[in-house]
Amino acid sequence: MKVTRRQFLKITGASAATFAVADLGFNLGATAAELKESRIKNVTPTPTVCPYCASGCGLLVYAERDAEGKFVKLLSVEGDPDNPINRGAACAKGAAMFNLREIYDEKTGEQIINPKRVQKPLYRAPGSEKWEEKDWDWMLDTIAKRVKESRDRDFIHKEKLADGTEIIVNRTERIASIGGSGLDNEEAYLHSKLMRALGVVYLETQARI
Amino acid sequence: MAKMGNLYDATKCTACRGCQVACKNWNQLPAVIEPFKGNYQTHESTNANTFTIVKFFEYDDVYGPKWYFCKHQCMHCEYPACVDVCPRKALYKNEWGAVLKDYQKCVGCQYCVYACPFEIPKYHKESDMVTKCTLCAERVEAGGIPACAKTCPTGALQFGERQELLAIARERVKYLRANGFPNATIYGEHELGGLNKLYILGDVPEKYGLPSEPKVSSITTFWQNIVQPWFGLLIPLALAGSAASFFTTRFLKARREQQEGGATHGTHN
Amino acid sequence: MTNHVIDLKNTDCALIIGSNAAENHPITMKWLTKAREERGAKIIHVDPRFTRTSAVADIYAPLRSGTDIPFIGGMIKYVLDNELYHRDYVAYYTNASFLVAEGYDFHDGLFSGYDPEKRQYDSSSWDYQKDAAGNPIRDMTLQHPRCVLQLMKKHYERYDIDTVCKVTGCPKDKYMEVLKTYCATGAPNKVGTIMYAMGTTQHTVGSQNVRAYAILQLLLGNVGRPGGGVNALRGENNVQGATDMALLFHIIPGYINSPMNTAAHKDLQAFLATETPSSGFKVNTPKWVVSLLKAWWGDSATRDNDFAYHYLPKRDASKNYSHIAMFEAMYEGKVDGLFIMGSNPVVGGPNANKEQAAMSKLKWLVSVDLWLNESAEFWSYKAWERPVKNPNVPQLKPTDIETEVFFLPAAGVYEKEGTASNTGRWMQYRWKGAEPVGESKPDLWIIDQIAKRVKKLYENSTLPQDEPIKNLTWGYGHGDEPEVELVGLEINGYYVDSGKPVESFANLRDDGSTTSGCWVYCGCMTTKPNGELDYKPKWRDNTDNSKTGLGLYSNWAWAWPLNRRIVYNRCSVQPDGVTPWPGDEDRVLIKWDPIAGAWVGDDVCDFNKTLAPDAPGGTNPFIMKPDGVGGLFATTTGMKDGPFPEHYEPWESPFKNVFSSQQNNPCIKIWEPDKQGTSDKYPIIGTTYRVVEHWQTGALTRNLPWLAELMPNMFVEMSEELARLKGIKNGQKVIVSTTRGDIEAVACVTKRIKPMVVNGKEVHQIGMVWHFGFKGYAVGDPANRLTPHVGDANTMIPEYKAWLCDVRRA
Amino acid sequence: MELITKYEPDVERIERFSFVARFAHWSHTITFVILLLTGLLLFMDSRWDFLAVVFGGYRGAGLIHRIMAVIFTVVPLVCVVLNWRGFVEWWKDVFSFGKNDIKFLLKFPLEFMGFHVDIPPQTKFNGGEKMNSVVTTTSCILVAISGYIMWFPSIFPPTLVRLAYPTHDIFMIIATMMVCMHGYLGSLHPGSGESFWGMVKGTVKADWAEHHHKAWYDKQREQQG
Repeated sequence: MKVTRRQFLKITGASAATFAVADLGFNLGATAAELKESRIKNVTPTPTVCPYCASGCGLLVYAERDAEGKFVKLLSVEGDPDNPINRGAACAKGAAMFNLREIYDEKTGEQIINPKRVQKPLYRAPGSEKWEEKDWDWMLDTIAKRVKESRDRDFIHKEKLADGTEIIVNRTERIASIGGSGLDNEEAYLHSKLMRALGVVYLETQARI
Repeated sequence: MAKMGNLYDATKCTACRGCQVACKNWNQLPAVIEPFKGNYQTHESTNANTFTIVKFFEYDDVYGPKWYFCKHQCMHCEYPACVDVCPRKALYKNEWGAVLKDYQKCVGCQYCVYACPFEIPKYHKESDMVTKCTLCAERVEAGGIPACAKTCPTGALQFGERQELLAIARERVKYLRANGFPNATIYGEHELGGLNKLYILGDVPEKYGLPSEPKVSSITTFWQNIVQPWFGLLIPLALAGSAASFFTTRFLKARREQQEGGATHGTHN
Repeated sequence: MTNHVIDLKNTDCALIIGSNAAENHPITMKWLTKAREERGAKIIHVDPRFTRTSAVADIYAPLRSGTDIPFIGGMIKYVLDNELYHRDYVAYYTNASFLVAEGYDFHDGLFSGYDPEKRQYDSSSWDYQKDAAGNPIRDMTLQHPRCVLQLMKKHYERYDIDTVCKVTGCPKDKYMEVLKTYCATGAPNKVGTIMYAMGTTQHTVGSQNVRAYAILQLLLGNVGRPGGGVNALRGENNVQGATDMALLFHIIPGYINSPMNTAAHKDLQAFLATETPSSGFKVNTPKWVVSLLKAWWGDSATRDNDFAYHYLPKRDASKNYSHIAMFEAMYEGKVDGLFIMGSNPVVGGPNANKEQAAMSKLKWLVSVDLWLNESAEFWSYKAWERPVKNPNVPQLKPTDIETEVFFLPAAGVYEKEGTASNTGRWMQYRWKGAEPVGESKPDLWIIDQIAKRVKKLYENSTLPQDEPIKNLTWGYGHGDEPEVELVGLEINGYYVDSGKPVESFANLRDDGSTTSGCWVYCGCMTTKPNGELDYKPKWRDNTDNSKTGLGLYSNWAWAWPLNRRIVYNRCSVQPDGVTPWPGDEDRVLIKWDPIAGAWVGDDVCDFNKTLAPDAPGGTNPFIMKPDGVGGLFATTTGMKDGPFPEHYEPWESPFKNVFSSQQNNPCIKIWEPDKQGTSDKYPIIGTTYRVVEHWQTGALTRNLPWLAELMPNMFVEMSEELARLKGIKNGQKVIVSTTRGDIEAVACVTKRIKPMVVNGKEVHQIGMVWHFGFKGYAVGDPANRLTPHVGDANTMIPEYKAWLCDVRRA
Repeated sequence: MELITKYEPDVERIERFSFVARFAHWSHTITFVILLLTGLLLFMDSRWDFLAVVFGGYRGAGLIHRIMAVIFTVVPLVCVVLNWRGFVEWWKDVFSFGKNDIKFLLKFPLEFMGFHVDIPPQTKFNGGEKMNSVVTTTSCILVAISGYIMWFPSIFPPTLVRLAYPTHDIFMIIATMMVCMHGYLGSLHPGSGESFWGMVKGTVKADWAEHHHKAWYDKQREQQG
C-alpha cells in the first residue's frame, strides 16, 4: 500500500513504526495540534484568473517552494478572496484548477503531474500512425519553413479593381488560423499581428463559434 | 468554545458542485470516475475518496418541473453514533463541534460506517481505514473556513457559529414559507439532538434524500447500550465462580480428608 | 457585457434568456442571489430546457429553440401597447422619435431593398428623414406615423400573445407572468438586466435575437444604468480580449473593419474616408488606424507610404472568411496550413464530420495546446470511429492522411503571466504560480519564436510582397521569453519620440507620432513616479469606490475603455444631466457639475467629459453611434437582415413560419442545401449546450480527473414522453442522427424536458452537451457531428442551437 | 497444594481423545485466545493497550486477528473431515442427552463447589460437557459468521452487518465465559483432574474413567472384550 495523501501519510509512517512500538501513548492533544498545521499556512499564494468562462474569477495558487524559492509542487488552488468578482468562490471548474497541472493518482493517492499534459513537442509525419518526440528548435524551424512555403505559394500581392486600377492586397489564403480565446491579451495581440503581417485572412477565434 | 458549523441553503444552491471539487482539492482526494448512469449525480453516495456529494432530485407538479439539490456530507452530529461505536476512540468530537478522526487509531473496523444514520463514513480499501468529512478542522483552526463553504459561489453554504446560523436559518425559513415554499424547514436543529451541519430546505427532508426522523439503528443502540456495558460482566462472573470453586473445592477436600482421617478416595487423589 | 458581473447585484429583475448562467457563469448567481436578497429582485429564466438556472429562478418559461424573436417581439408589443416603456429615456436616449425615410417598408417578412438573387438587402432605404442640414428629423411626441416608435408598433402588431405562445410553445400563463414581471422594469425607478449567451447567438437569426433584447432594454430604459444592460455572458476567459485584438477576419484591432480589395479601401485615405463616420466618437478612426500601423511597422510606416497601410492584407470583398467558410475552403483543398491556438474544431466545429475531413486535406497543421486534443489527433484511428456506418460520413485511416502535424505543448494558465479581459471588459493580470510542466512553453514564447524564425527566412528578400513581414516591428525584451509588459506597452501605445505610454486614446494622433496596437486598450498602462511602467491590470485595490455601494471597484484591475465599468453611463441620469431618475438616486453613475463644467461621478464617464447636457449632442449617450442614441431601428450600416428583428424559422424546423412566407432568414448563406434535414425523417428538434462541469470542447476539463468524475460521458437529455415513445430507458445507449452524421450517447431521461405544443402540434426536443470527444478521462461522441454548416446572416455564427434529428436505441 | 492432578503413566490408562481431536482442541484454544486478546486490544477500550506491543501495534493486531480467524474456522473443519468418526461419535453422544445428564446438571453446582455428590453413570461426555459442547460450538459458529460479515461488510445487507456487531460481541462473551469455566474445570478443578490429561496425552486413568464416565467406561471395556 502506497498512500501519500495527507491524512494517510501520518499513518504510513506510523504503521511502519508500529512494529517498533511507536504508536503507544498517543493522545488526542497531539492530533489536535497536528490538525492546526494547515498546509497552506504561511505560504504566499500567487493570484491568477480562472481560465474557463469569462466571468474573470480570481484564483490563488499555493505552491511549495524549496529554500531557493524554486517551485516544487502545488499545494492547493482556490478562489481568491480579494478578487471582488468572486470573493474566494469557485465553481467545480475553478475549484479543479489544481488538476490542470497535478493530480492525485486514483490507485495510490500520490500527487503526480497530470499524465495527460504533453511535456514535449510532438510531430506526426504524413501518413504516419503515431507521434514522434522532437526538439523545439526542429519543430519551430520546420513550422517557419512550412509557413514560408505556403505563404509564397499563390501569394496575392496585387489585384485589379473593376476600373482596372491595380491595388496592393498582400494576402494569402493558403494559411488559416483559429482559436486564441484562451490566450492572454498579449498573446492574442502578437498572434493577430503576426498573422496579419503574413497576409493571413482566414483568421478566426472562438467568438465566431 | 462555541459550536461551529455549516449552514446549507438548498434553495440557493445551483449544484455547481464547486464544493465537491474544492473538498477533493483540500483533502487531496483522487477522482473516482464511474460511467454516466443517466443522472447528473456522480455517485450513489459519498465514498472513501468523496467526502461530500451533491445529490439531484427531480419532481414534477402542476407548476412544472422541480429540481432539488442537496449537499450530503458528515453532519457532525451533537451526539455522533460513529464516535459511540468507534472501539479505538479514533473518532472524537472536538471542542467546537467537528467530529474528527485520528487516523493513527483507525483500524478499519467500519463500525462507524454502519452506525451512521446518514450513511456517510466510507471504507477506504487501499489504506484499510474509514474516511469522512472533517469540517476542514485544520483550516478552521488555522483561521480559515471549510473549503466547501469558501468555494460556494452563491453563498448557499456558510460557515459560522451554530447559534448565529440558526438565527439566519429561522429568518430565511420564515421568508421562504411566505414566498412560495410552504414546506420550507430547518433541518438539523433538533434532529438526533442537533447537527452541526444545518440545512434550509425548501420542501420536506425526504425530497432532499434526508431522513425526516434520522435514527440510529435500534440494533446499534441495543448493542451500544445493553450488550457492550453489561454482557461483558459474564466473563468476570465466570472467573469469579471458578476462583471460588478453586478454593472451596480445596477447602472442602481438606476438611473431608480430616474427617475421614486420611482415608483416601480413589478418584480424588 | 455593457455592465459587469458584480453589477448584477444592482438589478431589480434579471431576464436570463439563451443562457444557462448558473451552469456556465456560476459566479453571476452570486450577485443575482444578492440582488434577490437585498433588492427583492426576481429571476426569470427562458430556455427550452429546465436547467440548474431554472431550478433557482422565480419564473421558468419554456420556449422552443429558435423562437426568441417572437418571445421578445411579444414583449415589445406588450410594452408598447400598454405604454410601459420608460418614456423620457425612450424619447431622448433612443431613436424612437426619429422619422424614418419614406422608402422604408416591410411586407411579408421582407424589408425594402431585398435582392433575392444575391440574398441580400440594399439597405439605403433604412434611413432617417433629414432636414436641410442633414440632421435627422425627430418628433419628440412619438406620435408621427413614420417615427421609429410608431413603425415598431406596426411591425410588432403581429406578435400578439396568442400567436407568440403558439409559435414558441410557451404556456400562456407562464408567458403572462414573464410579461408582467419583466416589463415592470420600464418604471423609471426599476432597472432590469438581460443576460444572454450562446443560446441567443447560435442561430441563423442570432444577431437579431440580440437586437431584440437591446430594443426591449432600450424601451424599458435599462441600458447604461446599474443593474441593467444587455449582457453577453461570454464563454471563454479571454474571448473578449481575442475579439478586441481582432483574431477575426472582418476587423483589425479595436473594432475597425479590416481592409478589402475595393476602391473604397484602395489606399489609406480612401479607407479612412470610408470607415470614419461624420459624427460620434468614431470620428477618431484615423488616429486609431495610423497608431496601429505605426505600432506594427514602426519606422517603415511613414506619411509618404500611407503609414504602410498597404502592408495590411486586404480580403476579397466577394468572399467570406468566417469559421464555416474557412472549413469549406479547406474541404476543397484550398488551404495548406492551419494554426490552431487552443481550439478544437473536431469537437467544437459545426458539422464536425466535415470539418474533420477538411483538416485531412491540409498540408500541415500546427496545434498549440496543453493536451493532445481531438483536433491534434484528428488523423488517428480513434478519430474516425463512428457508431454506425453512414455513407455520407467520410471514413479515413491515418495512412490516407498526408497532413504533417506539429503539436506544441503550451504552458497552463498559472504557469505563465499575462492579462485576460473578462466579459465585463475587466483586464486582469495573471501572475505565474507554477513552472510549466516538462518542456511546455507559454504561448507568448511560441508565437514569438515562430515570428522570429519566419522573419529570419524573409530577412534577405527583396520582394515587395515580403515587406510586411520583413519590416514588422518585433522585439519584446532581450531574454528568451518576451516580456509581457513590453507587449502590453505596444498594445497600449506609446509616444514615438519618448517611448512613454500614451495616457488615453484621446491623445492618439494620426500624424505618426503615437502608436497603439489596440486603441480600446489605450490607457491600460501608465508610468509610475519612479519611471517604471505601471500596468493597470495589476491593480489590486478591492475597495468599492462607489459611494452608494454599486460595486464599481474602479481600482481593481482596469476596464476598457478608459476604466469605465458601465458603458453608456450617461443614461444613469435624466436628460438634464443632474436629476436622477425618479426614485433611483442610488444608481446614478455620473452627473453634470455645472460649476466645474464637467461630468463627475464614481464611474469614468462614457461621454465627452465637458459636453454640457444642454449643448448639442448633450443628451446623446451612445457616443459610439453616429446619431448618438440607442438604435431601436437599425439604420443602413447596422444590420444585414433588417432594421427590426423579424422571426424566421431555424434553417431546419418542423414548422412553417406563421409570421410570413419567408421560412428562413432571407440573408443567410446556404452552404449545403442537400444537407437540410426535414421533419418527415427527422421529427425531433435537437439542440446543444454546456454544463458547469465541463467547458467548451472539453480539452481543459475532460483531462482533469475531478471534472471527468462529475460528468464522465456524453449524454442526451430527453423527455419521459419521448423515451416511452422510442422505447428508451434511462441510462441506455442511444443513437442520434441528422443528415450530417450520427452519434452514440447515454440517454438521460428527465422530467426537465417536456414535449411542447407548437401550432397545435406536439413536438419533442432533445438536448445534448457538446463537450465530448474521444480523448481525455471523460469521453463520448462530439455532438457537433450532428450540427449544420449554416450561420447567422451578420456574424456567420453557426446554428448550433436548433436543428432536426432523430433518436433511437443503440 | 497441587494445582493439577499429577500425570501417572504407570497405571492402567485408556484412550479418551485421538490425536486429531486433541489437535483440533488445542489449535482452537490457541487461536481463540489470540483472537480474544487481539480482539480485546482492537475493540475494547485502552485498558488493553499494553497488548499492542505483543501484537505489533493495532494494525498488526488487526492482521493477526484476521489470520487467526481463518485458522479458527478452517482447522476445525479440516479436523472434522479427518476425524469424521470421532466427530460423529461426539455429537451422537452430545445429543443422547438423557435422565442421567439432567441429574448430573442438577448435582453439578455442588460438585463444582467441592461437595461430595453421587453422580449417575455418564457417557463419554457428562451432562456439563455436553452442554459446553453445544454452547461453545454455537457461539463459535455465530462468532465466526458474524466475524466474516464484519470483515466483508460491503457484500452483505447493512442490517445484517449491524446485527453482526452485537452478535459477535454477545457470543464472544458467552464463548469466553464457557472457556473460562471449561478451562478451570478441565485443569484446576480437583474433581475433573484427570480429564486434563485426557486432552493433553489422550489417555485417562481407567479408574477415573470408571468413576466419572461409567457408561462410557463400560462400553470401552466391552469393546476391548
